[in-house]
Amino acid sequence: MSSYRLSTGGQIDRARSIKFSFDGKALTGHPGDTLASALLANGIQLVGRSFKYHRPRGILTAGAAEPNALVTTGTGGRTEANTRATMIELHDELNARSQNRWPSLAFDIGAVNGLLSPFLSAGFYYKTFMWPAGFWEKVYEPLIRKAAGLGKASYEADPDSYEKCWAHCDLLVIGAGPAGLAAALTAGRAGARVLLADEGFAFGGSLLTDGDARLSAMLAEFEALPNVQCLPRTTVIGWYDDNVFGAVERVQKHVAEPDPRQPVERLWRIIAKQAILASGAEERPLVFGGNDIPGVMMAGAMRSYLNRQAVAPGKRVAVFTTNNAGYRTAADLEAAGIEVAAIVDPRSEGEPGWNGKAKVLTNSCIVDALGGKAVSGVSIAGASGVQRLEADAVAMSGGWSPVIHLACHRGAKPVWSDTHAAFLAPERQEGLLLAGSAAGLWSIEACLNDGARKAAEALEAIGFAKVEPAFAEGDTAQRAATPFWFAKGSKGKAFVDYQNDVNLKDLGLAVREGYGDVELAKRYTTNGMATDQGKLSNINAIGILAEARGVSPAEVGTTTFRPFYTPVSFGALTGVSRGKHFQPVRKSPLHDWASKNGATFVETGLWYRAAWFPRAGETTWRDSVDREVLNIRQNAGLCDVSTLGKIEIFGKDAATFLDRVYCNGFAKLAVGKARYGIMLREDGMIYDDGTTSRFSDDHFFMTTTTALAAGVLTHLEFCAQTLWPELQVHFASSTDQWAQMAVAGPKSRAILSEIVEEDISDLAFPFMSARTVSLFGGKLEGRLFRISFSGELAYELGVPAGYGEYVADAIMQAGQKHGICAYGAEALGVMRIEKGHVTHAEINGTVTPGDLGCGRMVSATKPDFIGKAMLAREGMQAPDRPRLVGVKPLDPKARFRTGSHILSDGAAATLENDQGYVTSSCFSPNLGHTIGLALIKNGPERIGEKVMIWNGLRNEFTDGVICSPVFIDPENEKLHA
Amino acid sequence: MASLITCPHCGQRPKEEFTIKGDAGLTRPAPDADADVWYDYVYLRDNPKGLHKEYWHHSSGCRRWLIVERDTVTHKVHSVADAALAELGGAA
Amino acid sequence: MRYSALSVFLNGLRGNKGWAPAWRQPQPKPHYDVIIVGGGGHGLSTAYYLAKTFGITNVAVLEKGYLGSGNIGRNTTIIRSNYLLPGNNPFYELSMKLWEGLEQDFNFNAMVSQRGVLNLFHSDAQRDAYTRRGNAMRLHGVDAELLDRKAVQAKLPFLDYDNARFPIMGGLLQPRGGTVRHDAVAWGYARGADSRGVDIITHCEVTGIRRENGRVVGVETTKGFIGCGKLALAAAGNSTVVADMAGLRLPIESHVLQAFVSEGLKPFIDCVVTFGAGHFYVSQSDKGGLVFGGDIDGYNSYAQRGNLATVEHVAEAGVAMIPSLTRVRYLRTWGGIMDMSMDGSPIIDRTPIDNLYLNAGWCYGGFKATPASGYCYAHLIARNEPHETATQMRLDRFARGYQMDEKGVGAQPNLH
Amino acid sequence: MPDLPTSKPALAGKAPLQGVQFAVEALPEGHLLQLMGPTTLDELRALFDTFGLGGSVIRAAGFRQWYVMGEAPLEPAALRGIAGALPRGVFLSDQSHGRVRIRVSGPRAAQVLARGTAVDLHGSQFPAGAAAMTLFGHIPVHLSRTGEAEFELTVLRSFAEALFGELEPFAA
Repeated sequence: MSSYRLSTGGQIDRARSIKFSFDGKALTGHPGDTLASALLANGIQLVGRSFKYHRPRGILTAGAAEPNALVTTGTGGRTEANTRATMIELHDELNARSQNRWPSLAFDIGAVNGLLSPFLSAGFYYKTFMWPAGFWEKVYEPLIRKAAGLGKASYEADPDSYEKCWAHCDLLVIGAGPAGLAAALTAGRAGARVLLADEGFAFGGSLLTDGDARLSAMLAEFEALPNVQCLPRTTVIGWYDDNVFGAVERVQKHVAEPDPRQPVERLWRIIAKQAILASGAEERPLVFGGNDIPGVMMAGAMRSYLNRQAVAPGKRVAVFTTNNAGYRTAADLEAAGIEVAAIVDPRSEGEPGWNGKAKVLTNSCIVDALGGKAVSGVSIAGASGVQRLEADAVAMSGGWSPVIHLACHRGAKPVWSDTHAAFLAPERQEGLLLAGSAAGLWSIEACLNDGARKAAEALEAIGFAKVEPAFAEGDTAQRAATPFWFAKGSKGKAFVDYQNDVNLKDLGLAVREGYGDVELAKRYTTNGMATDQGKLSNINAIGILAEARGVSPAEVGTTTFRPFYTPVSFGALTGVSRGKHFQPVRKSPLHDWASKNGATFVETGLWYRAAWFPRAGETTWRDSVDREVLNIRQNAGLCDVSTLGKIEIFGKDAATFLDRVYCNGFAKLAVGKARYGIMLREDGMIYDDGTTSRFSDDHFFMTTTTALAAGVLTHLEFCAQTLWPELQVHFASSTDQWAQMAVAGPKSRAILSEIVEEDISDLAFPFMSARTVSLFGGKLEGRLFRISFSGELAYELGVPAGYGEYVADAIMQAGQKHGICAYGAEALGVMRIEKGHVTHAEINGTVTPGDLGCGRMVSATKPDFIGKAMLAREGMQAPDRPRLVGVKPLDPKARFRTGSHILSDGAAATLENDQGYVTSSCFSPNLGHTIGLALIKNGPERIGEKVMIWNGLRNEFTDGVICSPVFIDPENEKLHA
Repeated sequence: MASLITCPHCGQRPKEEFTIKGDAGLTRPAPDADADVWYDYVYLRDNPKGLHKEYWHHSSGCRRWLIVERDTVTHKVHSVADAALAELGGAA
Repeated sequence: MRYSALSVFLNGLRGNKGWAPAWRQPQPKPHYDVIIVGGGGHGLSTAYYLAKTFGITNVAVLEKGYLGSGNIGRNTTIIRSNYLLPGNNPFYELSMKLWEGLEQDFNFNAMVSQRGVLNLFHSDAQRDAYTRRGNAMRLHGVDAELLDRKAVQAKLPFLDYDNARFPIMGGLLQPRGGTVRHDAVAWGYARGADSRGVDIITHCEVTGIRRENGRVVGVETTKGFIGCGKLALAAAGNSTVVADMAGLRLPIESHVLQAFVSEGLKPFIDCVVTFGAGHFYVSQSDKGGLVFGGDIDGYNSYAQRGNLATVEHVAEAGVAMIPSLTRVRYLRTWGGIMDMSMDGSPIIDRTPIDNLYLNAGWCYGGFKATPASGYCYAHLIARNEPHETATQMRLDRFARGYQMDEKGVGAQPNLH
Repeated sequence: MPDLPTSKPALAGKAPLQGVQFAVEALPEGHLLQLMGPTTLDELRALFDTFGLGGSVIRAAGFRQWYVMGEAPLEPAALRGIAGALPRGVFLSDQSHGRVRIRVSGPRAAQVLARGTAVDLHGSQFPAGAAAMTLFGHIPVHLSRTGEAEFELTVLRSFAEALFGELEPFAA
């Protein structure tokens, strides 16, 4: 309880209180607080437990890199684990809980791991838990899994919404600190389209920490620049090819009850002509014993809490610094009336110009912070030996690392700078400039100048006339930085990666065991793999590895910086595509017709298709399907086949073109005729099948399967545009133009004759005819095809989609006296299996026309068609390829299922003995038993052979016999009736 | 590229609007070419590390097949052309 | 040195000062019996089995980056043997059996964790395809169970059953499937190979293949020329680049596949689950992160990074399967370069050049194949004939018309 | 059954929605013709004028493709007449029922559309009269700007309901 709120100062609204809770305790804060600042203001410094040793942890930073202060917020479907307290804008009803502790934060049993730490060194688990064999999975691993992880995610569905959008700009400015603000102002004044994004809720960056008076004027100017769009609470998460940036805006994460009309988070995909990365610099922790005890804090964070939220870290603060940041913090602490116990500086000369009260101990370092759940003092090693000082907080600053992650997202490697004792972004990359502290500048003046200058440069690169920087060039001289990687002689654990409990010794061990490469050390010790992705730890780890290996940090190099800059929710990346809206729904023009006839629908790709039409008294889907099938074969039925792909093909070379894309001939197809066609891939396998009709010399109409409608059109376009661009041929998808109805059954002609004007007798309109017809006495025009998938006398009638429902109703009405029924995809499936017609259950991408018994369709005379050459290969013509046959059970009462394999009678059930499998099966109500189609080695030569239909997966073993795939009307008498 | 393609007919569009087929450096052999020429065409690839020409289909745009010349290491796009027009020298 | 509970304990008492390097960092010798190009999972396991099983120890593994810096270090750690075709299924089952004894075999805990792999299905057609696959597995003695919707719901109650665009109908479960700590596999094999005399030479890039009289005599590298009796490629995404040095064109394209891990969570999901109505699969690591992935980005790439659109597709499919994922966060994304073959299946074969061997074309199957790939490749290199489970992984299968196309999409790598 | 065959619009029952900043409305299903081949906008304009279709708009829809759209349905005979009068090598596919037009308007229209399409809708880049084939979310659309704050989306009939459903909430 040593941190507290000062009675005056800060940028909080003291007039208003915010009620929130932490671990069930009711607390209050003010607008302008983060959860972290509010906890500190309430004297709460112990906020979490570390991953491995369950060490008590406090708040270390004031920003996105926070490794310790992770909490779970929200309840039910709004539960959010691992949220950084430093980034949560305080709001009413905020319910935060600490994580990874049991039974309580203050008393955590897991802390016993700390006592075992000598045996839990880096990578210890690779060396043990192996005996006795089998104990790993049964004993060790379950225990490890239970202990692992940080927060607990909810299984409840999220009540809030998310969205995504696109944005375009001339200049994207990332970070609204001094450099970013100066850049955005410069570009805004020049009239450019500017996006200015900052992860915080308030713009200003270090201007806020400093309370710089210029900030309000700058913000006011943006109000008057409509071409500058400001995006607070927006983290740019990744830099992608072609200067596309991803960003996440936390639209409503700071409100108690989100407005349902707005998303809680929005993903921005920003197409930027130019971008300026002004993301500032991250202060580095110092590595010394006990550097994780609550109360030890980054100097800059301490100063930010002090100046922005008027939170004092304690009553007596020790400062440990390698640069002027510690002195600035000390000065502000003293100005706020807080005692600074000492400024400990490893440099011999300290910082010139210090005129505060605190004594400066140069050539010294803190070797240990003392205390358990709070800091009680520090041990300082200097020239004169070790001394102890009382202190209840420690501010530390190990120097600054420019935040260059985004600049390295596209593969460029950071470059070590001895002067900055830091890695800088690589030189010039197209479309992206770095400005301010991100480019290694430390003073506000230098950052303002740099931001303005870079904006002018960026705009000039994209054709803007000379742009005037909003800030004048100033003095940018700065002192070289002094690296300091770790304090020697620490007694306590000196942490490098706080969250993952990687300490100095772990890195030493990694080097000793041969894992000294920076990438291996990361993987072996888990340094840099915590939720902050090494933002705080990586540079120190590199420095430590460099010392251990006796090389420079430049030689050690960095691990790869990858998106995302900070973790991103699935929700933001998903947007509106959730639940029923995961994919859009496609609806047939006959959907309502099917619906009012009682259809049960099934998803087929994006479509909903009528599967069957249950009637009163039918208790199972089979009842309905059997009834539909029998009725069609007896009378007639009407089925919606609108989802089949339909492509109009135009052009003087259309016939030539079709001849090349189908393996069978099309050039000589007569006008008014339809033909079944098989399309191969270039590798000789069947791609798709369908019928194509000719309406005039230069107009064909192709149908495809539902599944490949889009694929076939793309394939045709590929052939036409890249293989044979000299052919005149055009395509128009007309799938959606036509409501297409299959009318099948012996009565179908009688029914259709009632609405079709033309003579459709067998003589006038024989099998495989296609023509435009006149309906209802000339009031409507449609396209009629005499084709059949069911094996019955059948037609397909197409009418403009809007008329579909009217025409379907009319057919049903006309068919009533003939006993017509509506039927769905299931009955269609049964009838096609009865007839031995194939679908994509058989055309599975590994069959040739020969495999399906269509070998004779493949033109032997055409000089060329897609797939011709590859079809000739030995393996494609091998006699023992699986080929299409029928299978049926020996005992008509026995059943079998699709996906069963075929074994020779009496053969052992092994993969070597596998003869093929059942591609499709159904109960045939006409035959009274199950039937199936199968691909079986040498199938057609084995008709009559007894086989085992083997379904070990369900323990179903059916004696069967190989038969012809055509179960009904092999002579096609019904078809030609 | 990985993010944007500038379609010669439609302008700059995101990857999501396109479907990628692959190597555009291949020439479909004559129908009577040797089996090994066909095997080469259908199955073998240069798969270069560096500049590479690929067929991209603007499937959710103008539905034209494009030849995109791209660097497979940097993902930088060097050129985009309409495949048919490129083949026919600009006159379809 | 042998690892044991005792060695961990004793070293702990001594401040962990006694551990020796897991492997040496040797300088290359002028000549080796076998040089393996690629110090990833397959190259290291090949070296391990060459030394351990086939007694060939004068072997060098050349790696251009750090050890295990290829796909062994950037995958989603899944192991399974739920393959359909007879050319693949026994091979992957051999791999599974080797995984099951791996820790004891190489005295390194790679955390093989068989918590099950469940493939969901959402339509009759998918159910039928999984029935076919499950039966093929059963025929080879591989464990496979077909779960109905109720059984899936009992196992994973938090998937979307009620509000889904594509409702879950059931799933095909391989109980022995699971995950392995991927880096540890590389380290375990490296340590095992090194201790048997194999030289693992990292940061050594092969820049040329020297041939004399039609035979390979050695390789030019960034560390100079190194001679060899046999040259074995195991270069994954860089296979075509290396093969090109020997004038060989391959039926392979390099594509980037992204993978992802979430922030650490308390136990959330116990098995590996794949979504059947989109590209998404997920498991949870021993550390608590959800490890997940989707489809390849679709274009040829040698950059180990992907695009945002694919990341979004993965998120959409993930949330479609597990609605409560919306508040879970992606922590890290990365990309691996997949050697995508023309039929989706691998190649372990000799090449037209007598003493040049090829191991490539692993597509998505590379990690799970690591032990069997190494074993079968070592067998081929040592005996000049394929192992009995890898007889169909021939390079000439495309020319002869014997593709092994599990997905049935043909000669377009980005569709496999 | 009524005497005359009746056409049921894809978005039948979808009343226009007028929000404060955004409105969405299904346009009447009149004619929508897809023209393809080597011709020009001017040539097509002149041709359609001769058929008394001066009121129809003609919009580019990709390379050598145009949509001719208007509110009046066209009889098959009229279509045949137009098809017959087309320049050599130019073809017509009737899409009057295959595609549905939806108008969106209001001060927020461009912002709402930016949720779905990556086309830059800034007035300087996509002025009135501009048209593009693009994606809106997962749905392919033909997008055109008809005014400063007014756009038209032409969508495949089967997707019309899904697209309308995506736009509806913004007009609340």
